[in-house]
Amino acid sequence: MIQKKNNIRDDFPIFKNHPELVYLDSTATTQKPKAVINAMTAFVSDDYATINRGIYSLSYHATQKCLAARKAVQNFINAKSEKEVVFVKGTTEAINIIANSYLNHVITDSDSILLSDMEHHANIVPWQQIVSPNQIKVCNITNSGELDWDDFKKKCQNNPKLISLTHVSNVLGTINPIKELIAYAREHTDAIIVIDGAQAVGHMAVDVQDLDCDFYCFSAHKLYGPTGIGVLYGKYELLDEMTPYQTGGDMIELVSFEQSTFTKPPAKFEAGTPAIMEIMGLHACINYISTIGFKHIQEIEYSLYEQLINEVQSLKDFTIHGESNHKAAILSFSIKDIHPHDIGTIMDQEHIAIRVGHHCAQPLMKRLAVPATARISIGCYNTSEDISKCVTALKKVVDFFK
Amino acid sequence: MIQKKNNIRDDFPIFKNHPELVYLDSTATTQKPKAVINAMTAFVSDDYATINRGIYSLSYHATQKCLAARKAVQNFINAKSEKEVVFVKGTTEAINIIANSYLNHVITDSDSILLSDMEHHANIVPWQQIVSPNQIKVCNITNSGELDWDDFKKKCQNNPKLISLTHVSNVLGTINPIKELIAYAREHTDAIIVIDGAQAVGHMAVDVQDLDCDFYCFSAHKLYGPTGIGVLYGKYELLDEMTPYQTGGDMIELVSFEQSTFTKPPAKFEAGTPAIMEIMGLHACINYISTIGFKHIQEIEYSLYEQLINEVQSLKDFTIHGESNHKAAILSFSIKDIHPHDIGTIMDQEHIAIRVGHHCAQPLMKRLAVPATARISIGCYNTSEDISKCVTALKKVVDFFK
Amino acid sequence: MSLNKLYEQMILEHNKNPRNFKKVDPCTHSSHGHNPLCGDDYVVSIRVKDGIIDDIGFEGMGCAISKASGSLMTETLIGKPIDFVLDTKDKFINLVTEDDAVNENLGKLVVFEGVKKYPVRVKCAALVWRALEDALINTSSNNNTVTTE
Amino acid sequence: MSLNKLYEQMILEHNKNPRNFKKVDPCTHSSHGHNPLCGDDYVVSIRVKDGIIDDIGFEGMGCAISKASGSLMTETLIGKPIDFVLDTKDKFINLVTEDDAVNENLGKLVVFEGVKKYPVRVKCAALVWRALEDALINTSSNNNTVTTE
Ligand SMILES: Cc1ncc(COP(=O)(O)O)c(C=O)c1O
Ligand SMILES: Cc1ncc(COP(=O)(O)O)c(C=O)c1O
Repeated sequence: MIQKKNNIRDDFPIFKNHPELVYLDSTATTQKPKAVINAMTAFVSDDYATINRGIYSLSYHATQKCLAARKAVQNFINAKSEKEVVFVKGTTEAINIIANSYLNHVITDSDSILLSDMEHHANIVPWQQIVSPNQIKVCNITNSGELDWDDFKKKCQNNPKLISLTHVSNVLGTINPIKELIAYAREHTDAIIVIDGAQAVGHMAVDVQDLDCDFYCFSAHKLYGPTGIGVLYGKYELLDEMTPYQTGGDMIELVSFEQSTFTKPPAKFEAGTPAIMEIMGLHACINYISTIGFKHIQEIEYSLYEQLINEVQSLKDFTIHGESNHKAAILSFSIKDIHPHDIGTIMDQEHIAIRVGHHCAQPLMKRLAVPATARISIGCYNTSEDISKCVTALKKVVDFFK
Repeated sequence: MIQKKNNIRDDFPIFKNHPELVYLDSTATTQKPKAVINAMTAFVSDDYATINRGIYSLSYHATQKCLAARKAVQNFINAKSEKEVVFVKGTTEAINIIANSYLNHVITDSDSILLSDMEHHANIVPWQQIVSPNQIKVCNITNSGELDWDDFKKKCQNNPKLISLTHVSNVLGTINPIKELIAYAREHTDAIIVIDGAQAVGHMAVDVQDLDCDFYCFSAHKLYGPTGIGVLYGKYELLDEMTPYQTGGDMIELVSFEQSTFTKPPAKFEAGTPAIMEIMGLHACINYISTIGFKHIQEIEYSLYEQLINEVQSLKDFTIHGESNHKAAILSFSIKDIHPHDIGTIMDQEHIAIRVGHHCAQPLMKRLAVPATARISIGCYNTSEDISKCVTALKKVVDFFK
Repeated sequence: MSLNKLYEQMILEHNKNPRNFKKVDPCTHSSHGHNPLCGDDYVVSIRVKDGIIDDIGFEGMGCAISKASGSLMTETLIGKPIDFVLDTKDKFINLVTEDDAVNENLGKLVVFEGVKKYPVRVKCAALVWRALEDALINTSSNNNTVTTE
Repeated sequence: MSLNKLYEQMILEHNKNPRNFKKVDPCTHSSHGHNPLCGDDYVVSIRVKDGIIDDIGFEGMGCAISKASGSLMTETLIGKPIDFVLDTKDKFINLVTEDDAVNENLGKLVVFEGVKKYPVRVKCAALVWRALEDALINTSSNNNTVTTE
């Protein structure tokens, strides 16, 4: 089924304001639907107040709305309790919190951690601040861009203290079989398991209890939601054990110059005035996605991806990076003798926004033996016409440099 | 001059939507003008894209807009360079960064730091995570709620490694003579000087070069701007010396599993996808404030404060906390035998939003020997009518519990 | 909504003249109840003898609602068996939180029904009851603290 | 705007067949230019003799703009005195960044004028020139790196 007309597109003001725009960089960040924009505008125009601390109605209602948002996130990822939902700035902050407030306190010099060759810098660099390079084991990927199961099993033999894997690769598009990987790791290691869900939550239903991960991280801005807000999910016992991360107002019980005591999760990790407006936006984007439904989103995205894959077949010297059978609608590619940067510029002339560069995944670039790639990524607002325009432009690129 | 009509009020949609609302909790957070709301809505509806990394026009322009916002902040506080402006979540995060990425690396067991008795928890607890209680020296305050100069001088004799003071007290309203304090500290100590500007930037012009502080921190949400964004100003040499705080995408130069190298400030401190929409809101609120001008803002705020002070004279058993000659338009008070909580509830019935509690300043509550206070704080949108309604309601409170 | 629904006359009176505003000494159970948000802070102390509340008192400081709640709680419970006490505690918490609460057998305590309409004040009314619960249930330790926020 | 303004025919040709795409050995100056954003990465090596560029080459990889820039830079500078080199470098940077740049005496290098209209590509054109500047100015060390982002 090829998506001829996509009504969802009408929900996104950016396409009204830029009718010519072919936006194929949803992996970097998604555009925002009216529903999300309006929810935030309505909140700051009508209901804005600080939360937790005010005794007046406006503040009470804002507090209740934040609680409702936390519960919406809980349902969205099927956490056991809304207390397992910590509001953070985004995926990057979430992983930094785990590194600093958890790993930092449990790791010894003889322990190792296990990452993979397809991780985003956000799932590499924070760990490097805590452990030394020789403590970081890296699971290989296969030539088709999947995690190498044999290597994973082998590296589990070290009994790593922590395993952190991306749910979906932002470059290869690979959807890792994290449920199976976690089950294996549970059986063969005592590792704490962290999942970088930045590229998953906008495209598929996530059930953290079913997955049985210990932590799960994502950003709202890749979920048709606002910038400045994301989620650290953690099992309550773990969150409770952890030390606070940032400290200040709203996360303390008692403060004196001699000693301060901290509240319980999630407040313990939410020092300072929260991103209240953004929390409303997060709630709205979850509602928005739920209304469309992942089934429909996947139908759109996969049909467009199929169209894309079919149409690029005709392009000469075109190499696709990542050919797993379980892929999100993300296509990284190279064209022989044409630098991704030049591809990007020419596409931009045709109003086609694609990403070129290392995609914050330099180790993966090294593994693929390319300095950079070009990447097309599809969101629920894209149309068949977008894909056709994109492929036409790619043909132009090839002709131009012929 | 008493402000009869305040046109500024019309800029704030919340008062259209709640004509009955008397909002006197601007110290906790300020309401948002249309100009700020519209700037953010326009950006996400028309210009939204990720920054720094995209080669396409939409991303390039978003990047330029963020740079323009950084320059606007630079001008707003008169920093030497826009590179000294780090975008953070808020004041709390800013102070946490200084504690972790600066103080943590320079402090030794024999060093002390100097705070004051009027600090917000955000300017206490982060330091406690780095130094032990006996290393924290605390400058006394006088009975009128000012920093005790003699005690400050005495405590400077220890040559503290760092001095961190609030510019304006969120409870007492005291405007500290920080220029003079900094000058004294520069002459008599080698301390690095941090100013918590959360309560200052919305009410007076700040010139970090003139003040000669090393760091200055504030939150946009107290500046008629959005939540989720604030500023850490730091002298470039210091920022450059500091270790990164959070790590991940956008703040690295090269990443391999063996080693990663970091970029320069401010990017070094801005890991992950930034709060792009909020950066636009911050720029808009700076423009908004600049258009009104601090002269006009102060005229409004001080005339209303004067009215308030005059009118509360008639109340029985009314104690004001903080009677400095240099005060912002903040009034903390107690009424004999009436708990602040009860005051707050009754005021709320009259649609008057004031704050009751410890205001995230428990050590100050101890110093004032009260469990909590009630606090009225004035913003540029308040009117003479607001003050009259507030005082009438306070009379009701007194009568009710008589 | 009328404020008198929250601050019933009886509440105002008990706030001014709290009953059993004391430390029971010697006591068999006690707990410290604290609401860091607004500074409400009480110690509830109890002497249980043969399954009966022989004496009960509360001491500390806080708002009118919390103080009146301590006063009326202690007045209601003195001389009552533990079963009744725990049952009343549940009924009271229901009264101030649930819309469809049955308020039978609560006696004077029904004056707190209005609190339900003031959600931020529910914790004030409940604080001393939470401390009571904690004191009776965590019997082993004699110096507990509960926090409501 | 026409793409041909950016990718002038001469740029496309130099991209395909870069001149002086080599390491000068022995060299008196060299520097490594790197743009971490897109992975452009070149080493510029120079042999200066009696104040004259005796030989100059560049090696590495990157986009068409950066490669053609390296090719045309080396072609233009070979055999020229250092003064001329530094002056040309300034003029070139002006050409690709300033709206009112005078482009006299730049010879073939004017083909890069169109880059100015593509701000994200300015760094590509400038990269080898930045490396050149770094190599000639930081003479003491022989293995520098400059980064543009
Ligand atoms: C003096 C002072 N410092 C710091 C803060 C903390 O600011 P934020 O909660 O925005 O991080 C506040 C506001 O609550 C404040 O009033
Ligand atoms: C797989 C993956 N992990 C982590 C991140 C970081 O997310 P953020 O920049 O929102 O913190 C991203 C997005 O850039 C990503 O694609």
